[in-house]
Amino acid sequence: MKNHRLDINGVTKSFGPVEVLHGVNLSIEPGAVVGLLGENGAGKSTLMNIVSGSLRQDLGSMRLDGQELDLRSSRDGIDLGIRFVHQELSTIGSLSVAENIFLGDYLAGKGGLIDRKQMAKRSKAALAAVGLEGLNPNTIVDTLRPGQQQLIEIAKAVVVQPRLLILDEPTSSLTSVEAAKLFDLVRNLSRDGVSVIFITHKLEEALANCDRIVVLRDGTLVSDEAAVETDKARLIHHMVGKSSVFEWKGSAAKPGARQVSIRGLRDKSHLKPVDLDLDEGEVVALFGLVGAGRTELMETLFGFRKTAAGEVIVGNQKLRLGHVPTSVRNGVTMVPEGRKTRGILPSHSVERNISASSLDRLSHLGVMRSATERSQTHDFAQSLRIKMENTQQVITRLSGGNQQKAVFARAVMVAPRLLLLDEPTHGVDVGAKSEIYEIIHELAAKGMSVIVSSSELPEVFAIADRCVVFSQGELVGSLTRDEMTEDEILNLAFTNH
Amino acid sequence: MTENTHKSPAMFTNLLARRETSVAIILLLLIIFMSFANEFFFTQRNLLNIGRQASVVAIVALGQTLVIIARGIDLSVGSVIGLSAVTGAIVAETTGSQILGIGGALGAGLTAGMFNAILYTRLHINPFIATLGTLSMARGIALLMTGGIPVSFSGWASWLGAGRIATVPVSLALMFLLAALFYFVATRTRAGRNIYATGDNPTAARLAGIDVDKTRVLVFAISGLLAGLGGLILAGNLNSASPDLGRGYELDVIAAVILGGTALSGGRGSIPGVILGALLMALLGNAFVLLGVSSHWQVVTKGLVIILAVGIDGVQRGRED
Amino acid sequence: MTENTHKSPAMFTNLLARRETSVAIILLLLIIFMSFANEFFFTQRNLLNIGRQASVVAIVALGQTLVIIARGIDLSVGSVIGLSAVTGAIVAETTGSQILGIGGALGAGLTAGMFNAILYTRLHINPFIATLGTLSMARGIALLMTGGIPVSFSGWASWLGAGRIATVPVSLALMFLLAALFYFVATRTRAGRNIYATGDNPTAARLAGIDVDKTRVLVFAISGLLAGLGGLILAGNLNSASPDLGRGYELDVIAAVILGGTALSGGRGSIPGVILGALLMALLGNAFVLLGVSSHWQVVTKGLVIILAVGIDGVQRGRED
Amino acid sequence: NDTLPDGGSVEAIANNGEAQRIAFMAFQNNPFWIPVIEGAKAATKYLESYNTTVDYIDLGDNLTPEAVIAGIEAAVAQGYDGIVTVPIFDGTERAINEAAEAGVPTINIIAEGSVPSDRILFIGQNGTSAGRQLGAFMAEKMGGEGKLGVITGYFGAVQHTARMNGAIDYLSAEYPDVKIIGPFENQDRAELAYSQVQDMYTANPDLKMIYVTAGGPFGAARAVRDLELTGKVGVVGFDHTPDNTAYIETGEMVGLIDQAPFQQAFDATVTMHNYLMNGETPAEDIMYVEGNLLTADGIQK
Ligand SMILES: Nc1ncnc2c1ncn2[C@@H]1O[C@H](COP(=O)(O)OP(=O)(O)OP(=O)(O)O)[C@@H](O)[C@H]1O
Ligand SMILES: Nc1ncnc2c1ncn2[C@@H]1O[C@H](COP(=O)(O)OP(=O)(O)OP(=O)(O)O)[C@@H](O)[C@H]1O
Ligand SMILES: O[C@@H]1[C@@H](O)[C@H](O)OC[C@H]1O
Ligand SMILES: [Mg+2]
Ligand SMILES: [Mg+2]
Repeated sequence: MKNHRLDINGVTKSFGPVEVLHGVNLSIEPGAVVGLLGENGAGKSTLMNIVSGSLRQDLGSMRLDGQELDLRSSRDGIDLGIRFVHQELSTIGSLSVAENIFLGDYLAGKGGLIDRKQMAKRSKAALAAVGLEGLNPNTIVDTLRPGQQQLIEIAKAVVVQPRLLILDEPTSSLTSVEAAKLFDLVRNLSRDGVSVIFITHKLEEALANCDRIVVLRDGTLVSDEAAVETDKARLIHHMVGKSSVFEWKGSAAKPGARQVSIRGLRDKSHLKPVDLDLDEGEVVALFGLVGAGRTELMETLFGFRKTAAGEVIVGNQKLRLGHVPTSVRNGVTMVPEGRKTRGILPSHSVERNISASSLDRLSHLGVMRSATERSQTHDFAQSLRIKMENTQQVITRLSGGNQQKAVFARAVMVAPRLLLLDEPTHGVDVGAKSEIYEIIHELAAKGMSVIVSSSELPEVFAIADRCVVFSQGELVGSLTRDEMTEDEILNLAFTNH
Repeated sequence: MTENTHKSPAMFTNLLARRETSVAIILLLLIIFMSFANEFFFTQRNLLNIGRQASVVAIVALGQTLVIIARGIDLSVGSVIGLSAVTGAIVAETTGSQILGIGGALGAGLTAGMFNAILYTRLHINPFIATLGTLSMARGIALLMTGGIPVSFSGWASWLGAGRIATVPVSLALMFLLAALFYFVATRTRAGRNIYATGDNPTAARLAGIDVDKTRVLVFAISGLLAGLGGLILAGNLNSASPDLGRGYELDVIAAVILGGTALSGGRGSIPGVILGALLMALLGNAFVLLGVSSHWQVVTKGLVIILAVGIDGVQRGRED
Repeated sequence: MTENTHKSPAMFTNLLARRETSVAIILLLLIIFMSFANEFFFTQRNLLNIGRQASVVAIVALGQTLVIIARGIDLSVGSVIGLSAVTGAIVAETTGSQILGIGGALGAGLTAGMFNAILYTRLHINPFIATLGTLSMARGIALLMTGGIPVSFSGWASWLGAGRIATVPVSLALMFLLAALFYFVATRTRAGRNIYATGDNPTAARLAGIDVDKTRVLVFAISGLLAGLGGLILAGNLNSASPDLGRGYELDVIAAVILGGTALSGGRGSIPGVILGALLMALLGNAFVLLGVSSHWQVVTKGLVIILAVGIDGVQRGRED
Repeated sequence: NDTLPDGGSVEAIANNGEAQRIAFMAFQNNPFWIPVIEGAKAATKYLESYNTTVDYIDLGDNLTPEAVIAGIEAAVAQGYDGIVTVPIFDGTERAINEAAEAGVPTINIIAEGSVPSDRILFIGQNGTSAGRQLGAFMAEKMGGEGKLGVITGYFGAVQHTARMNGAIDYLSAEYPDVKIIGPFENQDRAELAYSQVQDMYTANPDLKMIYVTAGGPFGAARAVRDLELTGKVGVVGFDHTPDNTAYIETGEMVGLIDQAPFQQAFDATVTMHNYLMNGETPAEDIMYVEGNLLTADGIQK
């Protein structure tokens, strides 16, 4: 007991009438790296919110280095050396990188004034530790992409060495290079005696980088194993109660039944002209390094971003570019990257989040057909196994992964001809991931064409008929299923680097 | 799922958790208090008077509610009331046609609303500033049109502003009618859905295929149109359209909207709430006169009641971030 | 990274991309135009007059800027100006002490600000409604204190309001001094950065251990205090403290803040910008008087310039969602 | 060209010296100002042949002391020789004194603040005595007893308060049987006056008279008509503007006092010209204008 960094004893937590943590016990030694796994909504973030002081448990107690923990706010946790990198991006866009790193604890010089020089200097060291050595600490954070912002949050957590570092899905917006850097950092911290709790949905990551892996299922800790003594299949079994992994089910594409053709499409900034055709039922993966231009291509073809040139034909319909409503009407929908900022309608119920793109079909002469709306959204929520009390619940009360599934349901419910998925499984648990793959496959089988951008090669291999690779805004190659190998894809991705 | 097991307590908690409820409670308490404090308060005539007094603010506030739900704000409504009244009066006077006069007033309101919408959606001017600009321009144009001299305005406008159907003031009936219509639009139509979605998260709404620009044009146009109607009623009530009409109404209107539980941050809001808010404000004015509250206390009390009506809700709800 | 290679064009684009710039351009154009249109415009005396006329709005707007950056709004400033002036005058009159009078005025402003802060942070009342309530209460209290009759207020307050150091009006000097101080506070102190963080993303700020409630109390207190100072200057300038003083200032103050590029959605805002905004509004007033433009056109033009100043910026920036 | 216009009463003296420039500054927020501006225009024309130009400067539609001060400061900066203005607020004295120090004399019209200043003349109405005048008129109409509802513009506005208290103080001293209902603030809005009359009548069915001290008396008159109380309840207020006088004809408005605004504007401007010529300050530095009381029987002086 004495040489535990953290002891969690019988922690219980309810939101309203629903108990989401049922007496969780967990102990962590100094310097240990513990992976915390579990399905969406299992209670991982909630447990960590309690450990860090931003939520208070209903029952149970906690100790830090043997000392009873009585946290009233995240401030108390921070003062005791508990640093929590949240699942949701929590940077302050209008402040500089250095100010974000020292947020709330700015270094002060004479007379209480912020010591910018000192902050910049120390930020540089913290930035280097997370692999952002080139970044100017005076850059305003708004101008950075999400991955960089995520790394800044990690730099913020380690700028003063913490006792306990909690990382809630830190790699979901990172490239593999960036993630590798992060794991180096974690190992160094561990060597210095920092305990790390690491939440992820990527099992390989957990297996490769953690000492121990614990699994939370429906608010109860169901397993606690050394990483070397377990494997993917066992972990999945712990998490979902059955062992299922999605595997490539063969192509549903109907060669020659051309459904989508994109000609010379480019946007007003860094996209080079793109030509791309999709057949009915074809699933095309877009792969590329960060900044490759995948999001831009999808947004341009969807009409969300202004087009500089090009045309898009879906079915026999030429799309009116630059106008999302017509794209949706013509059978194109999109699940955007960035669930919180561009995905959910935060004050709306799950039902209304799901139906938002289908209002045309769910209304008659402009009046909503409520009963139909209710039953259809309910069916979609069920088939995607969205974990919730009911569809009238406000969506922000759902766990992150379940919110993502609701946004997915929205896009699918329209029964589009072309479905655009931008990193659709960010923050989605393994179980749900394979459900989503399953659904993509089913939709393709019904004749829908799908473009998926993905940064995860396993995902590409699980679902794609074809892999199109982007590099620095240019389409550099297209590989058929037979040509697809990890090496070939990565080689292409580095073409323009 | 447990949806149906505890229906009534859940409904009750739900009801309590709404901002409208706290305004309704204050309104009720005030009504009970007034019924004891003044023998004339609970007469049909007085209640109808209160309704009529609330009607213009309430009608204009219906449009404002939609604007605010869509995450906008329309500061120009007060001036647009004046501009519309004056336009209607001048058109009626020059053409001699009642219909054209009414059309002129509503048309002026609609035009001002469309102007706001264009400033916002095409020139990307923040609605607060855009409508602040329109506030000034509309007032100026009304002054230029009249040279600052009120124009008399009777005929159909008087019926709208001062007429009664049986004993019910026309403007009050209109308020209830419009409230019912707007309730329906907000909760049961596609356009209503678009408004809520646009205000809740404009980017997500756009990506979901909702035409946010069209939605914004719609709400500002409606707000302008209703301000035009408000101008018609006010001028009709007084038989006189002054370019100064409606000055300062924007604050009353926005206060009614927010009292009624609509969030300035968009995405949330209620039509019954805004009617309650407007009634509360009218009731206060009526209570002061009936009770003969000593003059300067009127001003203090008004502030206190506003704070109280929302405070009950705030304390119960707790912090939002 | 290419950050440092093209420093000057980047700085230039950066400058152009700021709202302050578009206000500064409009201001400059207006100055150039006026210099040709009226021979008296570019005299030292007239320019100092404009500065003095801008000073009260600017000083009160400094506090409002912080409030808005922290995602609040303070509608009560106009009434608090009146309440503070009256309190200062009465305290000075009854105690015969200049110091106590000034303390009384500032104290009243601070108290009103703290009251707003408590309504917001403790009772969780939306700042729009909370300060709307205070607007009414503060004016009511000022009326009760004076019976509605102005109290004369001279002595040190006159020096603040009408005094000159060499030829420079004290209130103008004070404006520049406070602007420099606030610029410093906003950009270089912990408190200042916490204000931005609180407004940009309150939840994230709280999770980072920032005491967002304390920050909110601070900004409302400052806003109240500066409204108190504004009251002192105005009353000193007039040698008279009327409970009516400052009526309607809230809209001018907020317009100056937003003209200056502060976003109502919080997290963004600039101190130099708000000074430019206040100067622009004062300059407009001066220009009309100098050119003898009819007041009806004044009202139209004022609206137009407000729209223009922000429109340039909006068109260039494009849509936000 | 040098005959006096109707309504003007001061003659100009010949100008044998340099050209003079007078700034005439007033507001423009309601029809009250129209005859004021007409008076100024008439003076402009009249003084043309006396080598004096008069510039009309519009202070806008927002009546505040700050606007008056800004106007005076601008006039001094522009080198005008004299100023005629409407400093209806306490607090405008300093600017007037500073103008005097800079050698620019001022004449005040309509109303001025309660604190003395270095202006050379005030022409206008004393709010308190106008209130008293109306108080006497109302008491007579009411037969010395009954309920009188009072609606005032803004509670803090000096002129409104003076008119209100002028009447109330007179009545409570001379006619203790007149019972005052209110006062209520209508913020110069006619539609608020309308509602307030409605509510006053609800609580006081024996209401006899309504006194509106500032903006929007016609709203009160309209309410009287809609309540079908014409002849039973009368409205008394200020200014002979068209929307008010219309109700004199129909009987809801029983008395309207004015301030002879045309004459004030004209006389003040010509007096300023004369002062610039001979440097003699007027014998009396206050010229109170008695209100012309308009009733159904025409103007009573
Ligand atoms: N503020 C809240 N109010 C009500 N319910 C909540 C709240 N936050 C979380 N929940 C519920 O608590 C449960 C656990 O959520 P939590 O966010 O801890 O899940 P998680 O394991 O982190 O999931 P994910 O992998 O999707 O992030 C979920 O069912 C969620 O709906
Ligand atoms: N070289 C670049 N020049 C200009 N803008 C860039 C560049 N690289 C990235 N961006 C910007 O970064 C954002 C994301 O880039 P993009 O859409 O190209 O990335 P992606 O391939 O979808 O990868 P990811 O979404 O993982 O970042 C876009 O808004 C884009 O404008
Ligand atoms: O005395 C005047 C008042 O009667 C009018 O309503 O507004 C301007 C005032 O000066
Ligand atoms: Mg989570
Ligand atoms: Mg992307």
